[in-house]
Amino acid sequence: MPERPRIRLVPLAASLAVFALVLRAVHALPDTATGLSAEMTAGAKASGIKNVVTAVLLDFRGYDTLLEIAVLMLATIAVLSLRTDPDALSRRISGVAGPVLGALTRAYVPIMIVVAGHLVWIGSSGPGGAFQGGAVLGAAGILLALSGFARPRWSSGAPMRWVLAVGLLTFIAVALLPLALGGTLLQYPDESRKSLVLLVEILLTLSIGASLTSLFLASASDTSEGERR
Amino acid sequence: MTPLLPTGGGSLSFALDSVSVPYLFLFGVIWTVSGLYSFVTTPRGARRRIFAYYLPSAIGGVTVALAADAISFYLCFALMALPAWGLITAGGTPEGRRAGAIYLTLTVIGEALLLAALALMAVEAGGLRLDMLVTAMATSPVRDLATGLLLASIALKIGTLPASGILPLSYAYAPAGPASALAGASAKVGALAMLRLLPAGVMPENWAAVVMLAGLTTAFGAAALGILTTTPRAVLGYSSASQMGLVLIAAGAGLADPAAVPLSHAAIIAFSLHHGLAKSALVLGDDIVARTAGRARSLALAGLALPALALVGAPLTSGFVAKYALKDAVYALSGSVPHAVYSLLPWAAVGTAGLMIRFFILTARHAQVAPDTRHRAPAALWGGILVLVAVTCWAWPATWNHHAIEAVLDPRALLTATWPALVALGLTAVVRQTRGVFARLDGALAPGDILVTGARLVRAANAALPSRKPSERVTAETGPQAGRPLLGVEERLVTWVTASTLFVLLAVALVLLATR
Amino acid sequence: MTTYDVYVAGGAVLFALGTYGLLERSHLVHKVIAANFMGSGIFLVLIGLANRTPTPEPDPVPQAMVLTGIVVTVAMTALGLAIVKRYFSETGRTTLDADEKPGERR
Amino acid sequence: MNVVHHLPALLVITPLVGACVAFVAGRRVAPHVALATATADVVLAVLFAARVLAEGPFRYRIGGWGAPMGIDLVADGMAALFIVLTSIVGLVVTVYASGYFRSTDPTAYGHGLFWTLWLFMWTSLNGLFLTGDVFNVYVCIELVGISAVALVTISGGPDALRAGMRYLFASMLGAMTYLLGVALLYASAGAVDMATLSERLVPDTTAATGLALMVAALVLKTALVPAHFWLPTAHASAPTPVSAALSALVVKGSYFVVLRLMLDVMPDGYLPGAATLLGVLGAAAIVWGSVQALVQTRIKLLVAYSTVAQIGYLFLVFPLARNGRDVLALALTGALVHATAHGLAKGGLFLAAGGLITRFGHDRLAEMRGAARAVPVLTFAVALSGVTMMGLPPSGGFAAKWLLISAALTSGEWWWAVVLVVGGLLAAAYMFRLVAILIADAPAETAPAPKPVRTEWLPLALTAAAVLLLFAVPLISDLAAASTTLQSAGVTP
Repeated sequence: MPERPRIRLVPLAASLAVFALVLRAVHALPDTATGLSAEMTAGAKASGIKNVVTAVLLDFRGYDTLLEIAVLMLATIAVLSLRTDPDALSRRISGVAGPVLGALTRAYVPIMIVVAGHLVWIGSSGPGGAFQGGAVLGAAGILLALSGFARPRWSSGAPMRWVLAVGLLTFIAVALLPLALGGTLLQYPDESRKSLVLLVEILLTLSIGASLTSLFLASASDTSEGERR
Repeated sequence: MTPLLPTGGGSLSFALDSVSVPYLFLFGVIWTVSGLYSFVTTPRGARRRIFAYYLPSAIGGVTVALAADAISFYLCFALMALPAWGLITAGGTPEGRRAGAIYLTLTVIGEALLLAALALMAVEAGGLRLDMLVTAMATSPVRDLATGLLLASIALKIGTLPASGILPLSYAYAPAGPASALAGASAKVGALAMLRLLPAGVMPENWAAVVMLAGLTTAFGAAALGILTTTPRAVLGYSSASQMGLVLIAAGAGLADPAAVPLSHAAIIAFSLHHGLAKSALVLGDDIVARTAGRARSLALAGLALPALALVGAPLTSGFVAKYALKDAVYALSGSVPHAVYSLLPWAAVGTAGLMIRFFILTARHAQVAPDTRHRAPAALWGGILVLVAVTCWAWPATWNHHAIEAVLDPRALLTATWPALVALGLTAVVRQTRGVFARLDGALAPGDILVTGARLVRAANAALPSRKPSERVTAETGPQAGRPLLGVEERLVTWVTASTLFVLLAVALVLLATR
Repeated sequence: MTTYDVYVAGGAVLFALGTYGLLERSHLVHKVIAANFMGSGIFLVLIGLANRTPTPEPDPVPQAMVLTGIVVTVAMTALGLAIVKRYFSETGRTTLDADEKPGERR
Repeated sequence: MNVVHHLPALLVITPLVGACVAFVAGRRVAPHVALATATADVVLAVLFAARVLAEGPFRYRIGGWGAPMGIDLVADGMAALFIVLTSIVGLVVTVYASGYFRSTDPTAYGHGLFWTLWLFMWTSLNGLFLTGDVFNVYVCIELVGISAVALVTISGGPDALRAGMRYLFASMLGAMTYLLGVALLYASAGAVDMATLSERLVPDTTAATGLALMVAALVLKTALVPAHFWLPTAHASAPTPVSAALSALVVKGSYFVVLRLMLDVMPDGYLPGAATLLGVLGAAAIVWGSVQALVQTRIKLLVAYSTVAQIGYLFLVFPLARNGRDVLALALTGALVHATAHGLAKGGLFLAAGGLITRFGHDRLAEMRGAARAVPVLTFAVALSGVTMMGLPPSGGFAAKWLLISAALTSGEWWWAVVLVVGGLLAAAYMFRLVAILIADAPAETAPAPKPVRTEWLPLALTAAAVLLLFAVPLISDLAAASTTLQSAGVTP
């Protein structure tokens, strides 16, 4: 149904009002504010994680990140629950793609995996981390599936479900570990903080990559349905 | 944390005091006898349905006498009143349904008024016990409001004009057993509420005068309405409304004058006992008459005379006792309104006598249903009630029957108690002679009078409301007629653009209010 | 007026544009994109405001919020698109029906 | 490791682990995983409430950092009450669902993913009730939103998809508005921890704008009139156990945060006018929701609009809260009792409505006349839920209304009491209409019971619990007294 371009005045006025109110609110702020940066920077120094943002994400506010992983996994599962025909895409992509795409995929995927690993590794000191790595890994997964190296239906098979869940499950296990040692949830012991964070990051990368791949493949799977109508 | 909190099980407190005893006796007897009567007269298959409503109603109806705090009073009040709807509609007739709907509407409104009154009083009193509530009202700034709400709620319960139709509606369509319980006990809960909740002896004179006049108007008005109806039970219903008007007079007598309070309360109790038992006996007797033939029928009609005469206040009946108690209460007051009420009271008995004559004519006239083979048990139950009607008020260990006992052999008093009945008989004779004039009025009124008319109007108004899209599927689905325009408004309100814009405007409004 | 004010003002513009789109555009994919506009607007505001610290390093907390927010928005977007797609494949429509009654069953 | 010390964390982690395990284990094992998780959660919830009652409010410092750096969970009476309510309704919904989702078609009902999604929703609700951090609230309400939308669309029909999409867009709009509010609030006050915020808040435009936006967003998620537009369709098109969970629990989640923001975070009278506006909208919701419930022709829509109306009562607490501690205590207890009673009764009512729909094969009220003969248990459950909706004693609905009316009259703002009384009358009207249809003297054409009959007793159990809730009012009142709102001393981080 083609939409005729039109402006509705009331929604427009409402949006403009929101704009004006936000500007007014921001304008009322003082020019400088420290927020929590001082505490956070000091805390990060103490904890040994050089990148403060990573320290905030995985340590100080690790609980947010735990639930955020849950959000991503939940969305993936929600999208999986909406598939009509899980095998539609698999039927369309039946064999390995032609020589060029095959060769390129063979060349790129290992590089992407290395890049993903690198992004995770440098996350502790600079920009990077599980999400960035996971995104690259997810792209690799999609590439593998579309070029026929991996069957798209695998995206919802039992092994894939394990991969999807392993990051969150590991994160939970690591979060619960301190409880046995007398701490609270996510209170990493100081001596093993770095290695635990790294372990979580690596497995999270895997799960995030799997999630993104699954999100793509699950919603791509029944394209033919809509086109048929 | 706060005394206003219903503290769970502990907040439901019950107590036995001088007010509970007569009401516990009355409600206990009536709900038990009527229950047994229903049991023996209801076919086995229909019992489950009747008793599903009867039992909760009976539990509420009996325990309300014991309720000692606002929450348990409200609980029992509601528990008695609401399931009664199922008893009224038990017949499954359209009239019964309509009666049930009107009854339910008025009852729920009455409940809401009572809740508001109780909450108002509890907040003032800072507690929930009924005696605290009444005491606190004496000096409270919201005294008038709370009293007004209470009186409105009670008026709906006891059928004060213009709501007098509620009683005939609730008696006319229920099976005889439950109807007898409703006739004997339901409106008396209103009397109990007068005793338990109305401020005593602290209100301005005007309040007392207005309440007494309302009672007097109802006493006469309901009698006039009742004479125009054509079913025996509807006549009884209007008679109840009329008699409860007298109880309202008694309650009014106690509102302003502290000296009259004991007399007023005595009169309410006496009237409740007398009228509850007598009315219950009349409803059952009507059913007995319908079940019998020949000599048994004559015997039953003779038996019916006892409660009927009691209502009229004939000498040696319980009505004689109750009327004395009422007169004593009104007599204790000074002022023009009490005097007027006092002098008009005997004339109310003329109305009652007229109603009773009408009831007899209708009962004797109405067709006999197939004789019940098990009519011995119903008859025995009825006989038990008749004995109680005859004895209770005279034998009750209280002070309110002393005056009547003293007067029982005084010829002047006997004459006073008899002439209204004679006048009514005379009037009846006149009416029967000139049938032509009154024939048209006979049956001019359906049970429920203006309430039924009101319900019809509401229905008609609903049907007349313009509908947005007559062809809409809603019509076929028998959606409520009035619903269509409302559904249409909502339909437009929840379209995405409208609704989400409304939300953003709401957010803007909140921000503006917050940063004012 | 600093550079960061531009970020904040730009963020507010994006947010308002997104709001308008989510409210008014009837194509479902437009709505999903509009919601992403709103998200990006907030992220810009957060980044802008994070730089009001007196030190050269910006406040890490809003940055962490942005990272979390992005992931959550991605999740929401994915679900939104999946539902739009399934809805299209079931009904062949790309708009919410304003003229149909809520909750009607066939 | 002493479990008792970690109850707040475990209440979130347990259903989360359950969700992951249910997902990995697959469709056949998942129902058992869910049942086990639900049982465990009930035990944890009861232990948690007992601990809060015994020791008063406490904070659980995740990561050991403590606010304002880290995220604290706030364990108080209010949270405990909602968590116990969630666990009870949750357990019943889980058992009901194990009878409901019995399909042999592998693609039906979201490929058996209901259990995972449901446990995610449970996680997020517990998280929402426990969190003491306004940004963490954002993550939690997104979890609630996504799981709720996915559960609505799980049956996959066009109606469910359309309803789910409206719900999703409403969720997005709400979440974005909320997040913008958090951004502004943090910019002004420099904290996201609620207790810290309540100390640092200054009445400047930025913070007030932020908080107002957050409250507005939560009002949308709670479906207060006029932002109720997404609720009736979403709640009516979802599969029955989902409808029950959405109406009984999910709207309470965002409402709970409004309580926290309005009563805990903001100092007295911080947002002038906002509290009044919320009260007015609450009153409007009571009237408009009831009127709409009265005219609906489909049973689930009737029940959903009843939810719209009942939500209104919850918002009357805000204008009343400004009248001193005594009134606040009365009103807050009233609102909490109401939330509990409504959760139980509406959960039961939706399950009963679902049972009726299953037996009749449609949801048209007019054609359900005389249902009582075929399904007496469900009819009785509906009638019992009516008792609490109308506010008759000894139901929780009565206790709640009594407390709110008392609060209104004590404060002198009697007009809220009028609203409450009128609301009771309207509720009586729509519930009687429903009951009258069911017990009408007409032959009902129902299919023979295709489901295990045990599912018919579950709604009855829930509504009966709501009717007897008056006897639990002392407990709820103790929990309210153990909330940070009423314990001025309990808000230090």
